[in-house]
Amino acid sequence: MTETVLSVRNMSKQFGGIRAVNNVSFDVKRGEILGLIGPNGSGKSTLFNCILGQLRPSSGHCEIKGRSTDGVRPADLSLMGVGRTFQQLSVFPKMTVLDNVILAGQEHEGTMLSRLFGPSDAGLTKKAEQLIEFFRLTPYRDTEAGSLSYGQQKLVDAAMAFMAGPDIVLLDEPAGGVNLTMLAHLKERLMTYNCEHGTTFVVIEHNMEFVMSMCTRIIVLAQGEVIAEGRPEEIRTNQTVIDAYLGG
Amino acid sequence: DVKIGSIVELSGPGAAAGTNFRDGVKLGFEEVNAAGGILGEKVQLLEYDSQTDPQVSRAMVQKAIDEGVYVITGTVYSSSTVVNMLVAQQAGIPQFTGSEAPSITQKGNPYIFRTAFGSQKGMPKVAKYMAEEMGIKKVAIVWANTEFGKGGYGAFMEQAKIYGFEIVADVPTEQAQTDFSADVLKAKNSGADAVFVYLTEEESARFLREAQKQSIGLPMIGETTLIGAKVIELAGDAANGAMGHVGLTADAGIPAVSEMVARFKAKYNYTPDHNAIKGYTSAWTIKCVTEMIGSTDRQAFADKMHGLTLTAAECPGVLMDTSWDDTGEMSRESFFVVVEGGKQTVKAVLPPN
Amino acid sequence: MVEFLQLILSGLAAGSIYALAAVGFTLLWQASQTINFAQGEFVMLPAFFVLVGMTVLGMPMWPSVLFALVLSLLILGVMFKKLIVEPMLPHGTLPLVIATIALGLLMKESVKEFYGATAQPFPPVFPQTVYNIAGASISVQDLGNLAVSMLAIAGLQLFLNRTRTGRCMQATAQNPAVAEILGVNVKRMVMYTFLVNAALATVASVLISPIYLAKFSNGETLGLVAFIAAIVGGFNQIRGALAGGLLIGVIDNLSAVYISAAYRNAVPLILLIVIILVRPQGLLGTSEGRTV
Amino acid sequence: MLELKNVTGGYGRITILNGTSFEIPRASITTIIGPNGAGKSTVFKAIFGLLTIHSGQILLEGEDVTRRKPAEMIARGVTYVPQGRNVVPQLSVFHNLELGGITSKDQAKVRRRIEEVMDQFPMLRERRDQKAIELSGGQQKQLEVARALLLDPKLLLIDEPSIGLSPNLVQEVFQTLIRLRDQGVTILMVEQNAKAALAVSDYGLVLELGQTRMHDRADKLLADPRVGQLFLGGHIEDAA
Amino acid sequence: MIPLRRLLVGIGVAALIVAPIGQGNYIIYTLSSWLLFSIAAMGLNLTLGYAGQVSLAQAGFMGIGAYVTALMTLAGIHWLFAAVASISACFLIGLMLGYPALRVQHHFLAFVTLAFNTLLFLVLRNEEEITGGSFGLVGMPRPDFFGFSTMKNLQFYYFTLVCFLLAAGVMWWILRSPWGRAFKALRENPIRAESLGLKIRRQTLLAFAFGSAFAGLAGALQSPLVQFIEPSSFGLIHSLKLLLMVVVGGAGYFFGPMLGAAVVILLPEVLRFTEGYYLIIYAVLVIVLMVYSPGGLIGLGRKLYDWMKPGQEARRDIEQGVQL
Ligand SMILES: Nc1ncnc2c1ncn2[C@@H]1O[C@H](COP(=O)(O)OP(=O)(O)OP(=O)(O)O)[C@@H](O)[C@H]1O
Ligand SMILES: Nc1ncnc2c1ncn2[C@@H]1O[C@H](COP(=O)(O)OP(=O)(O)OP(=O)(O)O)[C@@H](O)[C@H]1O
Ligand SMILES: [Mg+2]
Ligand SMILES: [Mg+2]
Repeated sequence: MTETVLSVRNMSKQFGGIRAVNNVSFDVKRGEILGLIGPNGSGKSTLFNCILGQLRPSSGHCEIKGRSTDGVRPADLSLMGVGRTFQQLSVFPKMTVLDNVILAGQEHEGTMLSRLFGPSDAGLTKKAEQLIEFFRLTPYRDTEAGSLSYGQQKLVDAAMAFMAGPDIVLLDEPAGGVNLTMLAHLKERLMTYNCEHGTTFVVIEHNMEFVMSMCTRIIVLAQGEVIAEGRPEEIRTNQTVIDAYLGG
Repeated sequence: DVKIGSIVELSGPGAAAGTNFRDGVKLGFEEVNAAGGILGEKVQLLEYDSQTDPQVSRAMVQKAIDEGVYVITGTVYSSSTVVNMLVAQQAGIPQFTGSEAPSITQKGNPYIFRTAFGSQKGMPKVAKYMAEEMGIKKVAIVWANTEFGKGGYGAFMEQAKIYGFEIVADVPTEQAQTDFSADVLKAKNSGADAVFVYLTEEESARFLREAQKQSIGLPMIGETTLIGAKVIELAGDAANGAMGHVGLTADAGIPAVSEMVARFKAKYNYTPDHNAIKGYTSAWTIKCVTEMIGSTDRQAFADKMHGLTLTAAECPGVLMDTSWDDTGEMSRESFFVVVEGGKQTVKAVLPPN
Repeated sequence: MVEFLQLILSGLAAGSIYALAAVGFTLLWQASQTINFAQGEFVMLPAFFVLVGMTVLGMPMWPSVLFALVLSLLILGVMFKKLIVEPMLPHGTLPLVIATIALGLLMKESVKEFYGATAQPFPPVFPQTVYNIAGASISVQDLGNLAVSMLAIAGLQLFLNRTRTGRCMQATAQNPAVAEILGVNVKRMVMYTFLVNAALATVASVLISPIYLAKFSNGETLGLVAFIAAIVGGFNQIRGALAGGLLIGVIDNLSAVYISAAYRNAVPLILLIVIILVRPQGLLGTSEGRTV
Repeated sequence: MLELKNVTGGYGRITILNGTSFEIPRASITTIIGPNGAGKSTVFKAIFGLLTIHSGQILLEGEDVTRRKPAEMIARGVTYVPQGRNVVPQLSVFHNLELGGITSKDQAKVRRRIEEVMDQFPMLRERRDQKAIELSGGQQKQLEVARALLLDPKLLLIDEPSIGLSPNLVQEVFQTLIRLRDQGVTILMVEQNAKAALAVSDYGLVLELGQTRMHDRADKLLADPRVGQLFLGGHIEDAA
Repeated sequence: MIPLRRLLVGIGVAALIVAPIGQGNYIIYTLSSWLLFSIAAMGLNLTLGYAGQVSLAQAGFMGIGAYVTALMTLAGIHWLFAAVASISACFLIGLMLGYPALRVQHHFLAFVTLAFNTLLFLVLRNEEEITGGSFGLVGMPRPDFFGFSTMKNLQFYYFTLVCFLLAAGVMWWILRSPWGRAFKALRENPIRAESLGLKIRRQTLLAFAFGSAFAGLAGALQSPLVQFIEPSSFGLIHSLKLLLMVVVGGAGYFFGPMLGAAVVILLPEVLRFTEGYYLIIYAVLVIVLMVYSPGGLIGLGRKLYDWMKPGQEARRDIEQGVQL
């Protein structure tokens, strides 16, 4: 259980004069739940986007499950078993909740041609319905996702990240706007996946209770650099982190 | 009633030509009706819009036939006529087209008749005049790269071979082109003795203005479309000095034509071009020829038309003596004119060929 | 060399006209995120208002131009905004694009039905004097057009970027919901945009028509060229329209002589495709920023 | 200050608010909590004139303002910070701020206030001329909150300000709200971060299925076992 | 499909079969043209309505199909092979035209495709040796199938109808397979779609390729129907016309394009009594339709249906209650 699934080496990203991510390196082992925290604008989302191929890093590189991700398209990463969510709401607004969730799984089943010629649904609908039920969205199954409330859309987003049964999931603020009860629920699901399937999670979150209670390890970014790393209790008491991020 | 179908370009790029033709036809039949109709029956004109689209024109001809028309007038754009004349031919309906592309009368269709020369008739007259009267050797040719322009271009090039013109610049232009500076420049710098211009009216006007601006200093020779009244109106004094060959023109100085033009202007409030005159004469031709054969028999009509010479004396509406050969091609006298002081001046009357 | 100079001068002259037509596109895009497929017709129409003023109402030229301006503001500005754009803004771009296509058709056909299908001569605004520069000719008219389009574009650029109203217009275009919440009078901003566009179209029309001649179908070609110019220059910068317009004008002339007259229309199109592929924001445009 | 009487309304044919009623006093902070999809944001839209209201009344300082346009609500001193991201993407940070004061007659004062909020959120000053779209999620939220503070509103409607903000900034925002309240501003806030929000609030309000279920002093709600249970699972009815 | 809808489709097909019986040539010809434009519009609906990729080159693809078919049938090759070649050519060129779509979206894409359409026109016009230039090609034969001739208009109509039904079937199949969902995802949020494993490049290209292939089939039918083709029949204006068909009918609805094609083709006929004004009226109608119903005619139908159903609905979660 000590295999490295994600390894980031000297990753930097510049936008014009702004160094959003500055020489960041870290490793994530299988089965970890890694928290990524830091003040606003410290480069967390940018780091995710560089890792996942949405942005091209200015320098540095990264390996997932031993494969370099240089130039790999986001779709291929997803097919390699890397799931993610975005910080901003990102559902398919004019598609039903069910279609949203099924879509998250369908590209992982069969081939391009079999998806056209043999539309057996490979249990996708059932699985999607279960996830929808789990996130308490059943009444909205056939509603257009764009007309859900903020928190509900966040939940659809989370459901989509689980649909394909990924090995490693990168979540960008999954808790934002989610009701506390549902949040507990989400946490439970994360932990179950983590225990049962050994799924690795990297979570960006500003909700400290959520992060502290769940993560096995936390990395703190500030101005694009790693300023601290350690177990939750270490981070909670780290003075640099308190000054830069947690506040009084 | 006698039903006549008018299928022309009332919308799309051909609308200007089509509307002129249609209005000519309308004016013609109104006068025919006022003069007692055809064989005592009123003419009912069914109008169709081909949208300058061959496919639609075909449908419209089909429709006119389904509605039982006696004769069809139109279309003006050759690309449409080539298609829809097949339908009319199948149904045995005589058709008066305003198109000038040579190929139309060369297909052996016994029901198609022209209302103006095909360019293969006009070009020899111009070329002959250029070679023999003007002594031109090197020619720059500016032409519209459309089916209209290409027809004229082909016919001119054939004559150029015959008369041994050297083509020093060959400049195709686009439909509705507005900027002619490059084209004028090319013609100007080509070392030609004269520029042969085969464009539609508006483009001709723009060309003439640009030529004036760049002081081209070469004679510009063309067809009706270079020196017609419309062009003169649009190009203003830039048109002075342009010359060319015209078939039936409003400015030919023939009283019958001038009177018709005056009536047209009074009714439609604009100056008709040669398309309107084509339409007008076709209306009267239909009346006169039908009354000659004494019945509205389409086959007899078509047969009668072949080899017919209709004089202005027996049928004033044709405005000038006109003959059709057995391909439906027509011929009559025409003119070589120069624009002077904003007016067409006839330099020579060219005999029918 | 003279030939080359002539081509450049003529190209710039033609290009300034394209720029005037193109600036309307960029304006509408920047200030209402609308693509107006009827822009060419917008430039075609005011010339006929002038002609109506002169021939039907018997007014002299300049009062007729004023008359045309007022009519354009009413029809192309107020009516277009109230009857078409405003009710359709919430529906997204596609229906609006279709509506503007239909509107273009409507304007074209109306002019044809009510004024006539043939081209009309149009009185020149500038004297017809032609200057000779090192063997190449350029007319006062060309210089005037160039000057007017540069002024119009510079003025507009300043207005949009340097005034609060200009920025409110941009805010309205980029995020109408937020603009409304902040108390921007969204409807009024959209109205300003369309009034400015209508005024620009009138200016363009009056400058263009002496050269193009007034004809119902002028909008077709002009619209297309203006589109290309706007995109090549950069859709989200007003001054992009000027750069694009001039560039297209010059390239068109050069390619007619040095490449192939039959394919002269292809050159700007290829330029368009290349620009979109290598620099989608256009020559002077700026990138729209982060997407994730 | 603000009173909703039996408001029903919704989107298209679907009714979301089923007779929502509550009243909030002047110069107080009230926090609305409730599950996702309860209709909290919808209440804000109803007040601000962005929702089709079928029946009921909304009173602002005793005056009926039901179905008024947003512009009118702004004129009456109501400011609204919606959920999600709401910046003008291609305008600079400074110009976004300036838009916040666009309705003010006194532009000199707006300039002054811009300087003040930039002092409060130093990040904004650093990025004064950057396009808003280039900011990170939390930075955009800061911009939005700052923008809402420019005018001196009578009533501030603020929908989940904590989403995306780092903990120290959340505290900063809450403290600012308290200061505003002390200056006499009435604040209505939606928060999922209930404990922290109720701690700075005077009143709390629980919304469920578009209806007010509880409405009490914040400290009482915090102490209420039913509310505790609400966030640990179970139905309010069961708890009652 | 619910039985009611199945029944309606059945009735529709039956109506298409009896429609031309006893009608004049013109009506039959117009019906055939409607069917073939429906095929092209259906393709555009896939590209635009479902996959959200704006294409202003659909008429260009019809042109490619029409020219390929014309050249091959004039050379004596059977229509069937010519049609297959047309469809394949359009598929491949569509695939290529899709490449710009990978880089640009929305209006930029519209202009790339617009440029392509105009370029194609120039090539068709200038390469006279092959395409006949602006004179076009005339006299394409109508095909024979094992002794069944389609020379007469009525026969040709049934031949077109068969092609139409096949095309509609294929379209329906694509849309209800997972590909349909993938196309929609591409339209709604390509970035998210890609992060879920959807190869958006490939899917975009396919949206273009399939959409164009339908246009290829339409072109292959147009050649023998009109028996004359020339470059300007496939100009930009016709691409706009196809766009109009799709949107007026209802983009993103299966039956939208067919309805739209009917309106665009038949409305001039219906409005003919207004003489010169029909285009004006037509334009006004389109604008009014777009203003009131951006979902086109089908959207309008739905609106009316909704409007007639009275009253309010309860919120979705009211029955389930609060599940905390
Ligand atoms: N634009 C819309 N169209 C249709 N229904 C909507 C729309 N917006 C919200 N709804 C529905 O209204 C209900 C309430 O939504 P609202 O956004 O008010 O919830 P909320 O209480 O703010 O939730 P959250 O905590 O998730 O923000 C939800 O069930 C949602 O599905
Ligand atoms: N496209 C861009 N152009 C310019 N600057 C950018 C761009 N994208 C991000 N930045 C800058 O990079 C920095 C890091 O942004 P990022 O979104 O990664 O922050 P973050 O850690 O996710 O913050 P938050 O917690 O607020 O979401 C910020 O300062 C932001 O302004
Ligand atoms: Mg972030
Ligand atoms: Mg909400």
